[in-house]
Amino acid sequence: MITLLFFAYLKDAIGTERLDVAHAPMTVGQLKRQLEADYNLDLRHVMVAVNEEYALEERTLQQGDIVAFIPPVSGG
Amino acid sequence: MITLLFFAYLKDAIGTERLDVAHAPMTVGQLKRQLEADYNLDLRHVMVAVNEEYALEERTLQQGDIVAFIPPVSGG
Amino acid sequence: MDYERGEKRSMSTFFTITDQPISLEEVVRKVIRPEAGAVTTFIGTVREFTNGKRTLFLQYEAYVPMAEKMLAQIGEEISKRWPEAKVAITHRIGKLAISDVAVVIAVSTPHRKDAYEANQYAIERIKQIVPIWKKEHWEDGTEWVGNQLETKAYPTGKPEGEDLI
Amino acid sequence: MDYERGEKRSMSTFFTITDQPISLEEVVRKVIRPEAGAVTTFIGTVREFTNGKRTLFLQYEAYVPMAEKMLAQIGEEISKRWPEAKVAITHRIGKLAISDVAVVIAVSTPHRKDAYEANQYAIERIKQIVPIWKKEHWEDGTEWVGNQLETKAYPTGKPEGEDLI
Repeated sequence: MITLLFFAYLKDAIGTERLDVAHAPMTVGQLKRQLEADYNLDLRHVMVAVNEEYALEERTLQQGDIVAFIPPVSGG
Repeated sequence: MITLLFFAYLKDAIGTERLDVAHAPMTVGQLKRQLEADYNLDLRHVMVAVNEEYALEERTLQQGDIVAFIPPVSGG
Repeated sequence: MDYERGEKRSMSTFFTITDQPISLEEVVRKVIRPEAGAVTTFIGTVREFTNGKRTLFLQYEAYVPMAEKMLAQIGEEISKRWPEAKVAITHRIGKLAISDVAVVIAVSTPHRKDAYEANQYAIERIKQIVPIWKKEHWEDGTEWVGNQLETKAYPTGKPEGEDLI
Repeated sequence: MDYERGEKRSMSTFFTITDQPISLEEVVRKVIRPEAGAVTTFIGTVREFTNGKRTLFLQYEAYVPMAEKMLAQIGEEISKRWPEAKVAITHRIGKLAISDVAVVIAVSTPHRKDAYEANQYAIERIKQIVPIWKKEHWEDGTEWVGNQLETKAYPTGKPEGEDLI
């Protein structure tokens, strides 16, 4: 299982802050494309963290990974 | 009467924080020269304030003036 | 002495996300030490007007465990560039009213120039990499702020419509 | 609201010399206001070691009325260069122990860059024009510090000899 986390406007767009998926595509990039298609979203400016560290699109996902979708941040 | 105020190491050097003098030389610069001679001091790096405002050496002194001798400051 | 005590604490007390009001004195106390003559702080408060538009209050949200890790990473980056600097950062989340303190960054250094530079570095990095988001609540709607420059709200596409009146 | 209240105060509450411990929160509160999203502070603390020499404590002395005037003048200089900035400065005098707070400068601005720049300007100017002096008390003597760079003690000539051991 892979856990997907959504924040800020993405949480509103997806309609939940968390999705547990049994099977996920191979890479971060492929997962983004799939979500864009499923939810009609543009994730080009959304960064992804795997297990609390920023990950590149090429990163291969593994069972147990926590994948967080990070919209442009606005802290401070 | 003119009041002279001394601070920091100058207060130690002169031996008092305040001198009231009946007559003072015409200008700030002349007063500095006189103090240098009387107390064997070097006042080249000492600024002078007249009535709480920095004054130039040419400034003419008047009865009632408060003349403060300001060694290089070290606040902060 | 404060320094000794500080070093024994876990990093998380120096780089913290909280849902409680931030004590400025407490954050500053973490970095004061005998070797340091200069402490700078940055205090980010909730501004009432942004580009002429009035904010009623803000809602901050964070990916808390990662946000604390990223704050600690900023601390490490600062240690590399300013080896003598000591840093503490606390960021608040939840609902904040006008003039409430959202973030406090405290940096102590032996000399003051470094304290300013390292502090400014910290706030710039927070606005780049720390997963915290703010939602503006205006008189006529709400919006997640989505870029660091605060010049425009992030385009959310079609969802979130229910929030915009 | 803080701002409104602030404007009615005399300038002297914004630019103060005190012989009491400084409350950081109190100085910061003077500049927090709805229009300002950024507050920077500079906190000058007593450092234990200067160029390898150990300080036991410091004694600060000021020409108080003029020092407060000069602090207010620095505030005016800042208002000219950074019209949206609001400044408060408190400097402590008397005997200060290691890590005690000697000075707090708080600057609020709508945008953070100005808050850093104006704050740094304030401390530089304090070290140039405000009649405050510190006397170092070391293990083996005392000395009035006499230049802004803190690189060497001011040569006092032959007087003050009784203080040097």
